[in-house]
Amino acid sequence: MSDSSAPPAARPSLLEIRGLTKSFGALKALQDVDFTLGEGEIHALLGENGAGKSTLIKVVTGVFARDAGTVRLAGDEIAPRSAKDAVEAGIATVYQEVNLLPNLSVAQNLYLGRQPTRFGVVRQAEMRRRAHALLLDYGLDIDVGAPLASYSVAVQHITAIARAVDLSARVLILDEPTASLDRHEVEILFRVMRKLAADGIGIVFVSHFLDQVYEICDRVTVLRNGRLIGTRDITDLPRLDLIRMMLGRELAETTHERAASQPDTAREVCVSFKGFGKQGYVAPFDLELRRGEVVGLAGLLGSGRTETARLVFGAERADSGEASVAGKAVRLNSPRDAAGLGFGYCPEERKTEGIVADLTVRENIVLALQARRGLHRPLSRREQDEIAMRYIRMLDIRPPDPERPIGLLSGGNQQKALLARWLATSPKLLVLDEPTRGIDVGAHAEIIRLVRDLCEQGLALLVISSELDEIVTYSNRVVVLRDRAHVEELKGDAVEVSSILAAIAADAPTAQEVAS
Amino acid sequence: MKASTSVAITAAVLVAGFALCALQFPNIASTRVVANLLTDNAFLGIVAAGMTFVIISGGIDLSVGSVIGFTTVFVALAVERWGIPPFAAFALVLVLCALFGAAMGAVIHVFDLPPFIVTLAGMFLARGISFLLSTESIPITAPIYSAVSDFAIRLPGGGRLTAIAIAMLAILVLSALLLHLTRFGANVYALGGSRTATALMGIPVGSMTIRIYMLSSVLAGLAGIVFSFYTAAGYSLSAVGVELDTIAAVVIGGTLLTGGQGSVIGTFLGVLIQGMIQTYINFDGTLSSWWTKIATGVLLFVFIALQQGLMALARRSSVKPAGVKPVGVST
Amino acid sequence: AELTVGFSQIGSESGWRAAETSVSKSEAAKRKINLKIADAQQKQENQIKAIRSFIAQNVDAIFLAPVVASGWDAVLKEAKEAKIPVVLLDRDIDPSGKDLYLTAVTSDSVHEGEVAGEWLAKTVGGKACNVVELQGTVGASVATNRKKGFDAVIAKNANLKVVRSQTGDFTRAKGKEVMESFIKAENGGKSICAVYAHNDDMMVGAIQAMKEAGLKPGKDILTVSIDAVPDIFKAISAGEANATVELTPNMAGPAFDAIVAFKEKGTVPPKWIQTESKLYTAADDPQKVYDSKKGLGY
Amino acid sequence: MTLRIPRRGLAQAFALIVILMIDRAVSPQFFNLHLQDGRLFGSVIDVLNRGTPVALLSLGMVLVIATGGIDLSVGAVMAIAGATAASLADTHSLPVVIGSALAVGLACGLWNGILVAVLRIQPIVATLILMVAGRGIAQLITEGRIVTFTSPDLVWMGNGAVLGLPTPIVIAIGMLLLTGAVVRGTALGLLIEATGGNARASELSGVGTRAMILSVYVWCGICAALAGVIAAADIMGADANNAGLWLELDAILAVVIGGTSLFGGRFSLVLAVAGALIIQAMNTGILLSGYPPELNLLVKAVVVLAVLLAQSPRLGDLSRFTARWRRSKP
Ligand SMILES: Nc1ncnc2c1ncn2[C@@H]1O[C@H](COP(=O)(O)OP(=O)(O)OP(=O)(O)O)[C@@H](O)[C@H]1O
Ligand SMILES: Nc1ncnc2c1ncn2[C@@H]1O[C@H](COP(=O)(O)OP(=O)(O)OP(=O)(O)O)[C@@H](O)[C@H]1O
Ligand SMILES: [Mg+2]
Ligand SMILES: [Mg+2]
Repeated sequence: MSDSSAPPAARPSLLEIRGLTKSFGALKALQDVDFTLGEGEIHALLGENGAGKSTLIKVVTGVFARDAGTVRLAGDEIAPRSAKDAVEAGIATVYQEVNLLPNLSVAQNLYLGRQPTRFGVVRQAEMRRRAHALLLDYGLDIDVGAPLASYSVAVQHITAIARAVDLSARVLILDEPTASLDRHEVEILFRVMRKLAADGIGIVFVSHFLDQVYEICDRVTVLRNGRLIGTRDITDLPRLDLIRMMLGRELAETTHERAASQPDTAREVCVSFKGFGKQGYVAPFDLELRRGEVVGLAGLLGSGRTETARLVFGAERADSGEASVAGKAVRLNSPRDAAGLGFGYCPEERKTEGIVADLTVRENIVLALQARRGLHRPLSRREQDEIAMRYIRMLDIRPPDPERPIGLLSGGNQQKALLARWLATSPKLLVLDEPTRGIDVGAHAEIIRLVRDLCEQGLALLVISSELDEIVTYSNRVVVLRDRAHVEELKGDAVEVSSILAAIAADAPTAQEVAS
Repeated sequence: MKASTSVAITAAVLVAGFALCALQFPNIASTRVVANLLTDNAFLGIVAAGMTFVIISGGIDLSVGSVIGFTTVFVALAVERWGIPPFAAFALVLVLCALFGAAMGAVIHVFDLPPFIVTLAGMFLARGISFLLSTESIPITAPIYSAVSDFAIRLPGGGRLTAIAIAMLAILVLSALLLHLTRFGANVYALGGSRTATALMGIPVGSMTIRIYMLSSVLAGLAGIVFSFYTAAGYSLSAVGVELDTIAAVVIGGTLLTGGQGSVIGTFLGVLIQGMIQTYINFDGTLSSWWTKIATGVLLFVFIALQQGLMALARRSSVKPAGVKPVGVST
Repeated sequence: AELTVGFSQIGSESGWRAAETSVSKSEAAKRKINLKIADAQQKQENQIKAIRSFIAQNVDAIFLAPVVASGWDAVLKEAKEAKIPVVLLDRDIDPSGKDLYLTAVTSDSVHEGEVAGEWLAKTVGGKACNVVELQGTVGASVATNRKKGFDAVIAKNANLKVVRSQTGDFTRAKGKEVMESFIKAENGGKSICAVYAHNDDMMVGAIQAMKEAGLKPGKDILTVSIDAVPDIFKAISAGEANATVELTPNMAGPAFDAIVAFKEKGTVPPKWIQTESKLYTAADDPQKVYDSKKGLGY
Repeated sequence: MTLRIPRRGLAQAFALIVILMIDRAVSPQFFNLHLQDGRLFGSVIDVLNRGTPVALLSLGMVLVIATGGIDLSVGAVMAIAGATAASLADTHSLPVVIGSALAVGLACGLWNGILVAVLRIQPIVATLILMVAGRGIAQLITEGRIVTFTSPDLVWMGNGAVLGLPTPIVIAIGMLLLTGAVVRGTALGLLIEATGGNARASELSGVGTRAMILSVYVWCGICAALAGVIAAADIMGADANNAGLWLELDAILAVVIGGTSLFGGRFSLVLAVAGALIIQAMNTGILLSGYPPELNLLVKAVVVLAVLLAQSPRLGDLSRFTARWRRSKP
């Protein structure tokens, strides 16, 4: 909890938004929204997927032109027409999709447009030194000269945050900064945020993790369907009320009970890997996936979870070991092979590896199914519509318009459509890398329920998540990774947050130690 | 893979090619041929430098050949018919080129149109204007022209490092500095990485676009001036098709057409590789028109395949660890 | 000692050019001269590069078929310094370079245009005649000159008038397309009395266009063009074309003779060896000419 | 980044109509039609007929561009196929002649496809190789001459008529329908668009992106070969030096005017063909206008810019803005 000596509402207001309205064609993304951010306040902006949070942010920073409304910064009306204007006015933003430049070095990304120069020449060494020091504050000790693309999403996200924070703005806006971070990084981020708030900077924080909201925020503002539902002090707002504000209905809290774990051996082995691995990528591992069973992969950033998933799906070719399906050895050299065997894979990097932005939601949903059926058996338009509508309803994708280009959907809804893409193929094995990233509380519960249902129908699941609670909730077994090797397998009652943490941190300092 | 590796590989391919050619025609390994290579490709090197910026930023500029043609005609007319002193004519034509490039950049940015087509229209326009100016080739007799073309640093072995070759080398060095060492250069790479992200990071994308195409057109104008020194004439049909040679040189030099990666040094190597191919064919001298074309294609393929192969080898030998380790985790 | 001659050829943009190249080769073979041909693919810069590389190879003489008139001074000066004689083929260059080459074996393309124009003026007599013109590539010096020569004759004959003039890029396909539109723009071709094409290839295309439009080329519409490639003789003998002005592909023959004489006896040839611009019509036994030209590599 | 209302086709149809109207203005008999030797005759027919090669090229090119590639070699492939057809025409039957020409086109496409999909060379350089060497190969076949033929069958391909329509037009329509059937009748279209839209994501969805890329280059080669045969049939000879020269730029232009992004993704066959017709309507208009040829390129530049600006989404925003502004006034 941040410093609460002054009642939050009494703080001098820094950013005042009145009557903000924005539509995209017929879709009203924001209607008459008011929002006030005080000095030194951390203010959560909440709402379901597609509620308009990101749109609000983009309108404020001038990425989208607003239709109506006023924005005042420290009393002066501002009307930025591009992100550049907003930065100059003192609003620094981390947008939801990591918007950095994968081809540039980490250091260039941090200092683009404001590199230290002498006689017009960028002082490379000085810039790298500063960048390195800056990232150390966030617990990253990396080669800042390497291209950003060579680092994981989490590192990219931290880089984006560090850049925004370092702009020394008056207002800092963070759109789901924690979606791909694990506890350790989140701790570090919160420490930084608290320090900034203490310096009087106002912070807008968007997140779907309510625990985090309760941990760090002073006030919350909730949007629903583009309308303002209300602004509350967090201390006066019980969790269930907050959820009701967001969803407009009650949420059956099912999220925190453990999956019934049957003895492993009772289930039929569906896919198994022996000595599977690739040099310099992931050490050889054995892994058995059974029908109806969820296996969780846990580990720190960079421990090799995504790499394991890519190997299992053939996106990276293994150079040792073998894979077998129902006891028969199979070839697994490409995603196409994997899809042919009935595997599915939702990658972690939604924008670059997941969606085909130009295509419609319908086309994105039927893509994998169509690829598997081959060219000669095209799905008729009617079949496509049927499939698309079935999953749009099942996963509550909004707006429920199958003909919308998927790139125009909100982040969480894109994630749901990707899940639908694989569900439509009725896979035998589904690999999910951070499946609930950016998904709102309501949908989160839905997806967890869905995962369970799928298992009941005999699907094998391999799930990667940075949220240990989530892993514990639905996993029958958890494989713990460290340094690109599978180090431990927990099953039955051993599947607990504390034992996973213990396995992860076997020879590393705990988060608290690093944070202190 | 690192940019320096790709440049090193291209350089290795060039040296190997040169050695093979010299083995067959020992005359090739002389300062004379090497100096000729620089002189003959001076204008190409200069436009290619500009094109490197454009391509790295994710665009393309098809108008450069026509801009060269326009420049030669304009300079020739200005000096010979309108009585403008040569240096004033150069300044004037460069200003015109800058305006032309800025206009293309502005259209691309403001109307969100593909650079390929906008600059294609620019190509028609510049060539069309040169036709209007004059369809005949106009010799330039100003004294500065013969003075410059007579100037050369004599190298041992009969080579002559001419003024225009020196000009190209200077421009390449300056371009390399601009691209690799300044904020402007970093922004060029940024644009090629992602326009949206660059805009969201607060870089003025519009003015960058305008400046990049301006730079390309100005360098094309400079190349045109160099071309006019090279031939001491202005001709509306000069440098037809040079845009493709330029793009090929840039791409062979390791610059990605999708933007975001590349270097001026690589481009220079690409220009030399193309020059090599032509020199080899000229030395051979037995080829009919069609075998010349086929041989050019085959050699181009051999160079690219070699480069690609070496690149794949280099990638294989340096498997990158993709992840990071948080502070405190020791190995 | 065998002579080595480097020939910087423009390219192979037309049948005529291909014939020039193949005739040069056979003429060289006749004289046991070692001929190195560099094809410039229509680019002056490539020609300059080729000449430089000939100098680097120390050839005995350089032949140059210049793609354009100006811009040769510097490189020809280099050749002169290296004491390599240069012979221009097929086209002349600017006066400023006059002392930089030994001799030029060329036809006069302005004169070719005049010959074509005079034939037309004579053939129509004093009747009013609307002429349509198929120009060569815009900016190509041959096109400019052939137009100039023809226009000079037109200016002297008030009854002749060029009503339409477009470029057909020296190609059959474009010649046909342009002629198609001329026919439509000129009242179904009824108001056209003659076609003048800067080369025979465009005329062959134009003849097809006229036939497809139901017109009779050579009768309803007179034709005159330049180059004398074999195919136009086929048309003349079929009565579908009327006249062509010859541009001989044998430029290299006289050039070799001049060089051999210069090298062996030091004979300095005249500055300009002009080739004949002969006019051919149906009266010249077109079938026989066709047969004689067929094998020359057109 | 604002929502773009799907206005596909509107801008192109508008541009085509405006250009045809301008043509009508410079040449009053533009829309006149009559039968000549069993063939329709008139400027409009010329536009269609002369537009055929570029239309055929654009049918292949649009698929290549949809995958995010580009094919610079189509002009050269036209020349090779034309040369092949012409040299076989007088000694072989029509099916053999056309079959071999198309086979040559297929081989060229396969070569390009392998360079791009398997060797992973950037499309523009990969196809540049065949652009340069291909014209040489064509000249090798004809030895630099114009190879003429008299085979009435092949001549019919260029100059004949079916129900009054010139054969090339009929062939182009047939190819449009065939390509449409192949691409939209199977899942090919969707998979090509996915590949072009995001190759990595498609690969991870199990799409055989290599096969997609390979197949579009092959198809592009075949279309180019057919265009080459028609161009040769048209002048009853194969002109290896000039057939298809610079037509690759026209084909790319047609595709872009047809609204397909050079970055790949969504494509439209019909609009690409419409783009080819827009270009040809402009060219024919220039020829009919009687302006001196020095002006051709200037006119072309202005028209191309105007057509593109008319399509610009930004301009759409502007016009919507002014419309709203006008409505808001009493
Ligand atoms: N550029 C755009 N064009 C059209 N519609 C858009 C655009 N951007 C967003 N939308 C629509 O506006 C609505 C609000 O989206 P927004 O991205 O603001 O949601 P969000 O609250 O950030 O959701 P999430 O939690 O999933 O990120 C959505 O219905 C979305 O489809
Ligand atoms: N061959 C590859 N091609 C493209 N991307 C890759 C490749 N290998 C790894 N990556 C990406 O590099 C990143 C490396 O991830 P990292 O090593 O941090 O894996 P992780 O253990 O899954 O960590 P986390 O999921 O917490 O980010 C991943 O985001 C992955 O998508
Ligand atoms: Mg959002
Ligand atoms: Mg991961």
